[in-house]
Amino acid sequence: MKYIPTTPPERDRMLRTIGVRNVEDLFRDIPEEVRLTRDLDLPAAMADPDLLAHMRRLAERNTDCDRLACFLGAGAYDHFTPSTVPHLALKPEFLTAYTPYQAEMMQGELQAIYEYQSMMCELTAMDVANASMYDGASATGEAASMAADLTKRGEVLLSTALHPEYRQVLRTFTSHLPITVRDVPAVDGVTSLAAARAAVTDDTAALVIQSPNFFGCIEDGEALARTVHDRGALLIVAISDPVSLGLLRPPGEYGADIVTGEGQPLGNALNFGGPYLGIIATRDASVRRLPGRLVGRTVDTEGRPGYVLTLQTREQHIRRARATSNICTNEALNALIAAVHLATLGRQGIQHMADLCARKAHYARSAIASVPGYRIAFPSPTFNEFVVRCPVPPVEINRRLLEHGILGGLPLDQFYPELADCWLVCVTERRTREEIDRLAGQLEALR
Amino acid sequence: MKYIPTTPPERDRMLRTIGVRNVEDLFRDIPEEVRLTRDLDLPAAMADPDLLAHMRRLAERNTDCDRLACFLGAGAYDHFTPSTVPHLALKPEFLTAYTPYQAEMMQGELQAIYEYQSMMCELTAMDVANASMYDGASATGEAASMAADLTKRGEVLLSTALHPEYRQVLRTFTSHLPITVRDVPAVDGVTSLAAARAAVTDDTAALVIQSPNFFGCIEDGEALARTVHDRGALLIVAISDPVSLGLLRPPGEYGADIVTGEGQPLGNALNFGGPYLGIIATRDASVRRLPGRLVGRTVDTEGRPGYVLTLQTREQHIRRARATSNICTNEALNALIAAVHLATLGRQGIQHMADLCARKAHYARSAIASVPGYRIAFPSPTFNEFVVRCPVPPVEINRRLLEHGILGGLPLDQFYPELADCWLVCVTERRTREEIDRLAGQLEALR
Amino acid sequence: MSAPKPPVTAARAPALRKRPVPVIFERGSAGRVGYSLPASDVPDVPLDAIIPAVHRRARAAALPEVSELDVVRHYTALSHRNFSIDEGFYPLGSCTMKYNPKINEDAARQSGFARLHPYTPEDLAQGALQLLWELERDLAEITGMDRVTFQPAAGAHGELTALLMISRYFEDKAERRTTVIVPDSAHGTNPASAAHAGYNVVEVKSDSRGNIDLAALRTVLTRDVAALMFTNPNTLGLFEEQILDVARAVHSVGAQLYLDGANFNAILGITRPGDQGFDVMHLNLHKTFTTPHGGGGPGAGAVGVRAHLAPFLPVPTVERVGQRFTLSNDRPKTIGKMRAFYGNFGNLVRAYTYIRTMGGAGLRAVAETAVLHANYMMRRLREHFDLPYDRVCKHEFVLSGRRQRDRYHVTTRDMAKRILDYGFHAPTIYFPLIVEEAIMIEPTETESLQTLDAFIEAMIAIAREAETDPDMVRAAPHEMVVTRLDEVTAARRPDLRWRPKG
Amino acid sequence: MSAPKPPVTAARAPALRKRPVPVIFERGSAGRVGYSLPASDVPDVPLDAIIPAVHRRARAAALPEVSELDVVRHYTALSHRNFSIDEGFYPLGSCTMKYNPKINEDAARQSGFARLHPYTPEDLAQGALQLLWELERDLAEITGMDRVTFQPAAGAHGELTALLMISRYFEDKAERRTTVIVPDSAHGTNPASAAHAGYNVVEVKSDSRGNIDLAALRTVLTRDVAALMFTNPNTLGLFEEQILDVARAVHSVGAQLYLDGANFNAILGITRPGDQGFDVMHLNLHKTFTTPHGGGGPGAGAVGVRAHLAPFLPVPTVERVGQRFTLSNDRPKTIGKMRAFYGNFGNLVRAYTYIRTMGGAGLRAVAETAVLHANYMMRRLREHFDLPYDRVCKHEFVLSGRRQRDRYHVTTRDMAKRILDYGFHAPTIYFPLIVEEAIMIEPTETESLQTLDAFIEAMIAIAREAETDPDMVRAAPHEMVVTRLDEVTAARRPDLRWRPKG
Ligand SMILES: Cc1ncc(COP(=O)(O)O)c(C=O)c1O
Ligand SMILES: Cc1ncc(COP(=O)(O)O)c(C=O)c1O
Repeated sequence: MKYIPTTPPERDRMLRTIGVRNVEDLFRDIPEEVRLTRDLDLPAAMADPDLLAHMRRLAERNTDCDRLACFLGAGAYDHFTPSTVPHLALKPEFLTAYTPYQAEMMQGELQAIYEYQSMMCELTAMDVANASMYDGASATGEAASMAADLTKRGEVLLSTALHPEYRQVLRTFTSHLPITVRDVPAVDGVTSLAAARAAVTDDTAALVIQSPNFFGCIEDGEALARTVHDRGALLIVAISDPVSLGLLRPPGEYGADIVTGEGQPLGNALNFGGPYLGIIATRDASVRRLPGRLVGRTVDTEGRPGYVLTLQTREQHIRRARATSNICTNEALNALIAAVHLATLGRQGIQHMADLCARKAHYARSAIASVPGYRIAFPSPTFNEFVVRCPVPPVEINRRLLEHGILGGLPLDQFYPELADCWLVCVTERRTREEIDRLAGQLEALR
Repeated sequence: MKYIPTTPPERDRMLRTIGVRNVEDLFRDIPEEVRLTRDLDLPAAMADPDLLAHMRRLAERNTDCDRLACFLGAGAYDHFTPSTVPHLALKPEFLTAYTPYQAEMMQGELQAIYEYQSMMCELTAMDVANASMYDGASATGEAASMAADLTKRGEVLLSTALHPEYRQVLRTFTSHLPITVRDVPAVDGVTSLAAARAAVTDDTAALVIQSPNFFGCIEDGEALARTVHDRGALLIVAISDPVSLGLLRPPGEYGADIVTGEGQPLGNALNFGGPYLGIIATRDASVRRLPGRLVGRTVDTEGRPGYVLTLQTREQHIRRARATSNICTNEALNALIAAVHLATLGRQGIQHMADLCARKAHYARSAIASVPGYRIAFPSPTFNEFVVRCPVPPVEINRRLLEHGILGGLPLDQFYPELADCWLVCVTERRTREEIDRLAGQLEALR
Repeated sequence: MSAPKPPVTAARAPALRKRPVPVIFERGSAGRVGYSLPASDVPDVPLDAIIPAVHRRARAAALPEVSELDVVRHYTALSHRNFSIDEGFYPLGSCTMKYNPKINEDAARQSGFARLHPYTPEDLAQGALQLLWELERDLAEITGMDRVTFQPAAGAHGELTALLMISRYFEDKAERRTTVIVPDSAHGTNPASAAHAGYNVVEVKSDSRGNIDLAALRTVLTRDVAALMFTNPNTLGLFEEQILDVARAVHSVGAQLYLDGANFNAILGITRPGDQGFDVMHLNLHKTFTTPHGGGGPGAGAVGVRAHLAPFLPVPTVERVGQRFTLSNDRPKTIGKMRAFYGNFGNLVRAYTYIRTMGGAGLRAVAETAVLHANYMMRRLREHFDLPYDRVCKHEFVLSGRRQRDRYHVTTRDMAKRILDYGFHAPTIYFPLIVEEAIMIEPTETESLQTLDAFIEAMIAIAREAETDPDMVRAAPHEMVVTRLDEVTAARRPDLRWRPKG
Repeated sequence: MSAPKPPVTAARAPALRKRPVPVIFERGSAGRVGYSLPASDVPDVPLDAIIPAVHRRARAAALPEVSELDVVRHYTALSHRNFSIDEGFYPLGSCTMKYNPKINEDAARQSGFARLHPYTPEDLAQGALQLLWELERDLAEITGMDRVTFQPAAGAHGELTALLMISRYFEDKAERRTTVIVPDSAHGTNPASAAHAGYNVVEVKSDSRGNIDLAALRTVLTRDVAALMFTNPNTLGLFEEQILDVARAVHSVGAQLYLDGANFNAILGITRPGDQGFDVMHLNLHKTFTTPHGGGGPGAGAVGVRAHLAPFLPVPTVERVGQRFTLSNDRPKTIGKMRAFYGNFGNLVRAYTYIRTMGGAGLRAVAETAVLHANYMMRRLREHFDLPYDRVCKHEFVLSGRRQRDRYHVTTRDMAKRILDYGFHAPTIYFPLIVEEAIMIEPTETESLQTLDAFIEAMIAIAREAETDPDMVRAAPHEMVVTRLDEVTAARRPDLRWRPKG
């Protein structure tokens, strides 16, 4: 067995050293009545060539974004990934390492994560970012508890323009904590400022918005920040596509207290939903309430710079029940991927990518809007996603588009029954004008 | 430009240091009349996403062996490659290194090649193997000059059962050297012993055979060796699929003086014909006539074992016109691939793989022979290839098989007009019984 | 960026390997690029007409300005300042640092998986759904559970998922239970998860054999207890011999028995938690099932439940309807969702590939060999270090560095740092908390006898060094790219990010 | 295998990095396996019935017996005892060690290329053939040649190909020419190739400006001369200023002018050999066109010819017939074949990808920057080392370590070894032969000014060390995994393979 090196003579040598007769002797501490007396009933072991063929067959039973022009976003984005990313971030020296508990041996990983934290701060204009969370949704869930903890208040307001899955996760995360969650409605595709003002109370820990929000609309973060800050509450801003920050005003500049986000669009594969990358960043003052790991820069005994996991007293393995969070294993590799991605794009590349998204999405928005029967649902400016009201059910549109090699947008009925005719279309820099025209062309026939 | 780091201010700084005004000043030594005054007329530069899409389209215009069941061999074999091979041998630390001229800095590469040389010796039962040649054909060409050089004789005999492309290459290689090349015919699919005995003279430097030969037949190497040795000539044995040596008697045991071979089947991709791996091995006594690089084991000033390029006085950069060969850049990476492949297969795995080849090919041979109208052309035992006489032109058979997802064998008419109804079928361990049955089943309809 | 300081003479020179690598922000130069994207192919429109300036960023983010080669050099250099399974032995107890097969990577990186959008219509994702459905069946068989969810991204996430299901279960029965019991040997995530699920945490101590103290457990087991979070084999590497009594006791007050399955490598195919009486459990697929740790994550924390808890599973679940696989949200009592989408799918592909490689008998051999290796090492090391619990261990065992600390003032931390100099990762140290100066060693089944012996000899040599040259051990490591790092200052004056100059 | 020798104290201990890695044959143990192949799925037949025992091997080859993890550890360890472009600066003159783009790897490793059998029917290989056809056109435009063959696997192979074509050309004209002229600065492959093509080699010396000595050339140029093998820029990194005179002189006796295009990086898009009068040439795609060197190969040595030599090209050539691409053997005067199949196709995909990345203007920028970099370095180093030819250089330049040898008894070899300690590869040394103690430096365009400066400062520091601490330099390297290796014993008592014990 290629993964088990121990040969029968070696096994016998070890048994002799241990002083037992056979391997079974090592399992006598397990009550006999629960010892399995049969092999596990699993499909037969497959040799590598057969297994690879089997895995290829399974993979080919999926129609991935290499085979379709993807206009689907809604929290997972088909951005271009430079070749450097897999070649470097998936180097086995990174891939098969554990959490850097022995800092002196793991300077590479630690430095890379320190740099990742710095990049997240640069992108969001926040002071400090952690080493990663599970994903954007759970990071947002953790941010809600963090806000309650920071403010010692018990209520969290959720914009209904926040990704529905994020809202569901946040509610699940807080369901057994002394936190009440209430919705703030979106009007015309953006969080209602009036409703927010009306909803916020002296017990409000935070308002959670997303910008660009689930409908693709850019929120008036500044006004919302003022509104909640006026009552001593915090503003949590979720970013579902950080590429937008190549072009858009970063939340740290308009008053966000905690920024969360989904780092998948930064070089992480779509992967049918995971592993993804939870981003969380905040102000310096709140750092000791941050969940998850943090890498800090320090020096060695000879004065050389070096990196360590730090502020660990926040964490469960020291503070146990009083930890800021229970997170242990995080998404370090995905953070590394994001770092390599951002290093490669660099200062100019992230702007270029964001600019292409905005321009192509705008072109698509206009092209679709010019098809009779179709209209853009909401007037606000959008980045790379927008909602279309359709004359035929979006599911049907998608079915037709598939025949033309296009993966259509998300039908919104599953999340917003009131938006049953709505279709959330995403256009990244990967989409070509030809693909957009092909999509619009098909709509002509569907009205 | 992502591959050119120098920014305009940096360029200007360098120009100032050099003391010239502009870059053009650095090219004034080129006669003006041959300086290009236009841009090269090449297709426009493509950005990475577009280029990847373009390369994907080109690749998809080929039907590769992931999409067909391959029964084609004839010098390039569709064997299984363990996952370790690309993950390890293509590590950038190996991939982007140069020839190990600075041995102290390149111990990894050097040790790997030393081990590769050792593995080749083990497989072939020869004393010494070099660090690689361009491919099997050119290695065989070089072996011919080496034999002439060793024996100081002027004639080389070629079995017509040697791969036709190898024969052509050998003739090209020796065309302007004082070497005469003559054919020794194959009878019933194997080199005629009688003809060889008749052909060999006191000026014969070597007889070159292949075993299993181009028709898949196993040669009587021992008898041929005796025949040529009796006249003081050498036996050169070419191995077109070294996997066969997991099962077959190695040439070193039946009297080969020089063994050449194609190392592609040892983990190297089919790659539409290259890069492949030329193998050459010989007896200790002939080592100083070997072409190409050799790695040797030595010690450092503190007694530690280490590895260096050695016996370099054979080589062109020292001996220039009197070198044993002109080879400089070789196929080191392909040798490394072969080494990782053989290390992974190991002592048992190479036998297992060879055993599967022999059994499956035998099954296919019987299955095809049992289809009325088809018969096995030659009676000799075969390893993983055999020639079939067909009732319909092999090209037509192949056309039909393609419709059923099968890449058929090689029609022999292009190389042997007298074998126009012959079809060279290859069955490696990758072929399943179902695929073999499918192939035989289709033949039923073609007669 | 200025040139790295050159060595002046070999003796005086800073060793090549000890030269710091500048942060990526300090490589490169203004205006340099390492990316390549096309120009826009759509008609030009003023940006203001698309997104008003007020919503746009005024200053570019100060990301690196580097060439592609700069990027390659930087991360290659960092990759060589690391330690990984592919490089050497990693006996981190509780972490199951076994070999991560390359074939798993090849399977998972296929575009049919890696480039599949999570909202792809189900008909176009049948391969992915089939894989999830099969993997659920496999893990149910392996654990003796009835259903499995893959949403949790890691073990701790799984703990929280399970506890929220337990809460919903009691809510559904209209019972209010506020307490979760956790042994004192438990991993820190257990109490943390319980707290984050809104429970009071009560700790129960271990007995002298390293089992949970059954009497102590019984005294805290009331009808207020929602669950006991139990690790078996526990973090001492010992099988809880009274597991059946524990299960009975827990169930007798109507509480749920939760298994922290981090140590599953010891019992694969040997015994099943479902048969032992556990109601719910998590597996760390990134431990037992070979998915790579990636320098800290991602993981995958499957949670299995017995049928009575299945109504509370997060949505969606994967169901089979005829020959078709589908995502179902039809679970009215669900706790909701633990994350967006369905889980760390990429790792699930790897775990599936591994299970298919091994088959049932192969998995049993894993556990047998892992336990054999641990007992062999324990046997050979026990005379050189204190062994607080002297019985047959499972996949790992815990030594104590008390002797070295008391006699030579060399701590477990010092010895762990010294191990690095020998080319091995250190064991887990100072965990579990109930062992003073704990040294927790988990060899796994994928390491060879030669490697185990080499590590054993290094440990013995270090025990000797602690005696003969304690100062040297206290100053370890000596062979890494840095010497010992100042963690105190790091925490006191946190420097958590690079900042642009000026 | 026994345990690695442990360090006893940090000071006395053998450094971790300096521990030898045992050969793979000495890892593992009898019976251990690292592979996985299925059982046979065809009916069982006695092996004797398939292949008689006389043809079978009696003893298994003594290949390693290791687990998959053993294999991974071994080659990972070896990969960390190497030096590569991805790790650092590699100023090997004449080798053009520029960055090897990752996108090229992604393109070439696609199964549509990598898994394509060379005998695939043409209709199923149109993508591959189109690529070859386009690449031929591109290289013809870049070089000013009319046709290009891709058969040669490397530069030297290309030289031989070209010389055989020249022979056939004269044969076709019924002329017998027996001599090939090679300048004394030429690369060793030039005379070796000429000899292997059956020619007598005549060497012509260089003049004091580093050009070929035109007068000397004229004296040997007779009607017996088949070709002049010329390198331009030459191996001193200097452009042959009298190239047009040289071409005229060569052609005046009816000989062919051959370009060794190893130094093409200097002139990409600046000047074309076809325009300068060259009749035939090779390119090292593994130098100028970024295909990785793989630790010594594979390369790809395209050979371009003017129309009059095209009849002699090796077969097959790729032709376009309407929209279809095809392999043609219809070349009655062909020299034959230089290897099986069509060339190092995998590298051709990489070169093609690179050319498409750069476009025409981009390639010109490559040459401009490569030359800029070389001149900058030459300028900054000229006061610290002898500079035998003091004129504007092209992509590389050659210093001499004469001064250091004469004054301090520190040779170029010593200084090269010392460079390794600074984390750089050494330049090419002792080549070209016409420069004593030659140090040949080629920076390439892909290196940054910061890297160039760092290397320059290291060189200056070493020049100083040669003066102040010559013993230390003579004992270099100090920072590698081994100290200086004994090459003399290696050659005298060759140990070229491991042998099984007993
Ligand atoms: C015993 C035990 N429980 C729980 C966990 C937490 O698992 P994860 O890190 O996957 O969240 C760990 C991980 O180290 C563990 O060892
Ligand atoms: C000037 C020159 N000519 C020819 C060659 C030979 O090329 P190759 O190594 O590709 O055979 C080289 C390679 O180093 C070279 O530098």
